[in-house]
Amino acid sequence: MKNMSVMSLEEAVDLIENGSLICLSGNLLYRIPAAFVRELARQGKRDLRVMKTAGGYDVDLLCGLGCAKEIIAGFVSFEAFGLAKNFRRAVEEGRVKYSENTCYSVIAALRAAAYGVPFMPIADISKSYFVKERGFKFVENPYGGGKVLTVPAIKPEFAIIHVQKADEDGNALIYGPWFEDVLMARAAENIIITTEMIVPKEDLRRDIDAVWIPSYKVRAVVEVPKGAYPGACPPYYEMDFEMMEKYASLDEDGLRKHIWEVKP
Amino acid sequence: MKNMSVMSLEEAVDLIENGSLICLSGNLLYRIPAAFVRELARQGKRDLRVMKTAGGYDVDLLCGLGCAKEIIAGFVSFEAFGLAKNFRRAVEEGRVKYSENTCYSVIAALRAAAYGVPFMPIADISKSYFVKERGFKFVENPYGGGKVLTVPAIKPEFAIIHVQKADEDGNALIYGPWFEDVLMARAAENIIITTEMIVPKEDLRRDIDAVWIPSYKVRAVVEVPKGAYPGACPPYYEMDFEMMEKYASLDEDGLRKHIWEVKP
Amino acid sequence: MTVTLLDKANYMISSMARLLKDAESAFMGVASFLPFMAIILAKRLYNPDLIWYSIVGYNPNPKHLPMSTVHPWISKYCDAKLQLAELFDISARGELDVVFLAGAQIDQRGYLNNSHIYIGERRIQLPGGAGGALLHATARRPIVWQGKHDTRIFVKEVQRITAAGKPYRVFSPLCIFRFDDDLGRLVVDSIHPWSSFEEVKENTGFEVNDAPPTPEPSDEEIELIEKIDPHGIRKTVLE
Amino acid sequence: MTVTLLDKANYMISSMARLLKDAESAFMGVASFLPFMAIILAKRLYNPDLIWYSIVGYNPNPKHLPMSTVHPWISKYCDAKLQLAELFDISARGELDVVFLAGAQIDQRGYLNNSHIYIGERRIQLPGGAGGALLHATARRPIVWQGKHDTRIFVKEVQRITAAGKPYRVFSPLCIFRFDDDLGRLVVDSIHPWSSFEEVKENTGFEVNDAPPTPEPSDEEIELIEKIDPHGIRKTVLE
Repeated sequence: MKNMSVMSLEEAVDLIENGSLICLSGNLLYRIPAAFVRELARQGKRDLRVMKTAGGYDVDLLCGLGCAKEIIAGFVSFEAFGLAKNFRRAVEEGRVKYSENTCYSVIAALRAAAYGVPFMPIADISKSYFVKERGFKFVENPYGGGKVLTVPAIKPEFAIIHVQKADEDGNALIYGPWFEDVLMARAAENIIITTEMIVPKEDLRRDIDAVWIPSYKVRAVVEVPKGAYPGACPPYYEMDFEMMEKYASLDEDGLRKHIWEVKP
Repeated sequence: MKNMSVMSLEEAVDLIENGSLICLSGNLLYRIPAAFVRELARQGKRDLRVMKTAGGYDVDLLCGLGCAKEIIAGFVSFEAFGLAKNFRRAVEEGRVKYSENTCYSVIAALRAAAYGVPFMPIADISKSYFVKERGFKFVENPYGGGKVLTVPAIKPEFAIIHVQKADEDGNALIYGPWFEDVLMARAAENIIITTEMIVPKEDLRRDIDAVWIPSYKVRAVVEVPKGAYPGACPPYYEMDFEMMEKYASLDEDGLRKHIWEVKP
Repeated sequence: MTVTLLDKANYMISSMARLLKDAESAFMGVASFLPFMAIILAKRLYNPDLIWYSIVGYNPNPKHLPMSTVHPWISKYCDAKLQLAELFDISARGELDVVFLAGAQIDQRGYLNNSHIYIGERRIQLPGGAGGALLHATARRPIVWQGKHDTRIFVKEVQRITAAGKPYRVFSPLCIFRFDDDLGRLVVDSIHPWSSFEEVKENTGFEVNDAPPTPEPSDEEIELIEKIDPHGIRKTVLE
Repeated sequence: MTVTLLDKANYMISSMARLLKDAESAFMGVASFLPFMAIILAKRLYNPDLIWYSIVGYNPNPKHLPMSTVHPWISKYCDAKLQLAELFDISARGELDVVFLAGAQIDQRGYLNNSHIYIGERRIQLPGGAGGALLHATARRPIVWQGKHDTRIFVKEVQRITAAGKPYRVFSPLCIFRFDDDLGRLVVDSIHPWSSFEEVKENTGFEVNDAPPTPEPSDEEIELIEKIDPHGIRKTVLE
């Protein structure tokens, strides 16, 4: 169980087996584990099931390079840079299954996993077509008042979380919005932390109010400066909008080059 | 709805009607809304239903002075200072109903309220006698695998939360452990913040990673330095163990004096 | 009348902002430049107490329209932390007042399709509805918007229901719809001055009515809009 | 042999600490001086990787035994934030290894009563079981402890089941029990050297067996115990 240690990006990615269910930190172009995702592609991982509320570059890249077989998400797009082309094509051509959710049901599935219970009651969104497709079921409210919609737990094998700072044990700090990252950390079986910098425990402790990922499930800590690039990792760097414009226009060959050109 | 403002402790306590369901911040002698509780007693509030995972001075005082009619909690005690005498006597004499829970089921009830769902599935603790007494019910897991125990939502009318800093709108910061306070803030209909100090928005923002209570449900912000006394409110002050030893030995007359002697 | 995309955006932003005069709270999703502008406008001009739930934090106070709704600097000016999960809970509890939702396909019931559309046999994959399914169903006043108006977008019945709910208003570059409870469907509330009943009718896949012109933005509003978005990023969502 | 309360506490702490040699993680509740000492001892001497989930934070590193398990300074030396709710989730997920639980009444099944007891018609109200109901049922190795040993505490069947679970060990000032899976009940694992089979039998409400003496604490352990609790606060839980 306790096999965590500081390691290289290559070694950490090697922990992910083909076919694994992984979830990715951040939102759109904000604190995404971009370097980790590129290394997944460089190592030619296959059949990954990828979970996230709102994916962008990360999900698109894994779809475009044949690493993903299923996307469990509520939204996949590049926001101001248009549609996620590779994701879109892969789904349209049937190479990737888009298990469409709403961000809320992704969160509910993670909550159930985090709490160790088989399902989570949610608000009634049953008019949405994907509720049936995903197999969400009603239960009778045992306290009266009719039926309640539920979402079954989904327990990712790995949460890949990019943070600003972590210590050598994997206790990790997030500055700014968490998005679903702390919840993912609670829900997943294992955590891989990629971090802008590894800092001494004492330094992390000075910022204790931002340290919400405890080390106990962390299997790897990888120091990856600019690990969210071309996404942002404030306060250190913003998104690279130019690179994203370029990325959005890449064909498959270009994509294949991209993961070797942009290192790590 | 939007009737929040900075006000006096007397005015804030006046918002609480007799018979209300309130929940109290902190744990045992840590960041408890002690001044608020004393003012509840000074104003002679009655029939309060009080919710907390682990109560001590706060719950005991409300039981001893006839303010509480029901305690929903997992634990009420003075830890190193022995049993909570007034709580105990009030329950034994039938003046107060102890709706015994385990801290976990109190949390589950608050989670359900916070999420706006009627119940929360929990781990099977059905051998515990209070599960039946509280009316917790099983539901059939709609995804197979048998029955799952549940806890119905409990939505407090007010969460009374003592914090280190808040701004005039009621955005509030907690240094150190949260206990159930942020969850209470999510679950309750209304929030009353008592704070060691009211600070400008800009100051609060500098510590944004600790600001987890947004203002939108806050109906009152009360500046009460030493508002957790005799409990601790780090980093400003520790528990007053001497006062607690004295408190633990008070009879009912002594208790009645205590709330006027210790001000606010 | 020469109407630029910026003019059109300004009309839409102004009308959205005025709807927020009595709003308690508002949330907008990603890639939502017009709602972003409208919320800032409303907070500055009409409703300083309006609570803005944002993906990156509670009650942000941005000075400019960013290229991304999760742009890092937005979160620097928030009053408190807020998680997306909590925003959803707020809506699930019935406490969210206004939500802005985009619809790739919008039908006369006000239902949205952001999942996929079929053109003949061909499936066109869309990004998904993000938080829409919950928010449309549970917020008190969903405001739907679209940067384009044609019969493939405004349809009688969406091919897939991504989000079902009753919109408070639906904004397009041609007109504004509101939901009529008696008819149980969208009706035209106002038609933008550069458009006409005929144009709306021609480009809408369900029955429409004539309606008065959309009020024009005030000088004060336009001035502030220009200040918040001097480079005209807002127009990029319109066609 | 003159045995002080401090000596007794030291024996119990030492034996608890040694049980933690192979433990992955441990949690203790409020007012638990002996477990608090045992965890520190284990982390310093036997198992530096032992994860300590505390009410005030993750992996605290306190230098001394405080008067309260939620004493503010404990949280200053934590590695990360942790909420009680999350600790319960960890246990509910089956990921908590050792939990220390106090029992006002303990029966031969290892069930605990911390709710209330009846003496004749009179109901004696106890504080409640705190997190025990969940933790006893879901942690892998619950370790129960009591500062007193008599037939009102160690009973055949508790009057109220506050927490049901299978204890890994049960500590008293007279002996240590373990759960025997074949018999389906507690058996005596060791008897403290200042006590005897006769004394345990006389003070226990269910059938007991003789057992070897509890190993004594090492000099190293005693030295560290004295250092962590120089004022002997630990003895206040023993009678």
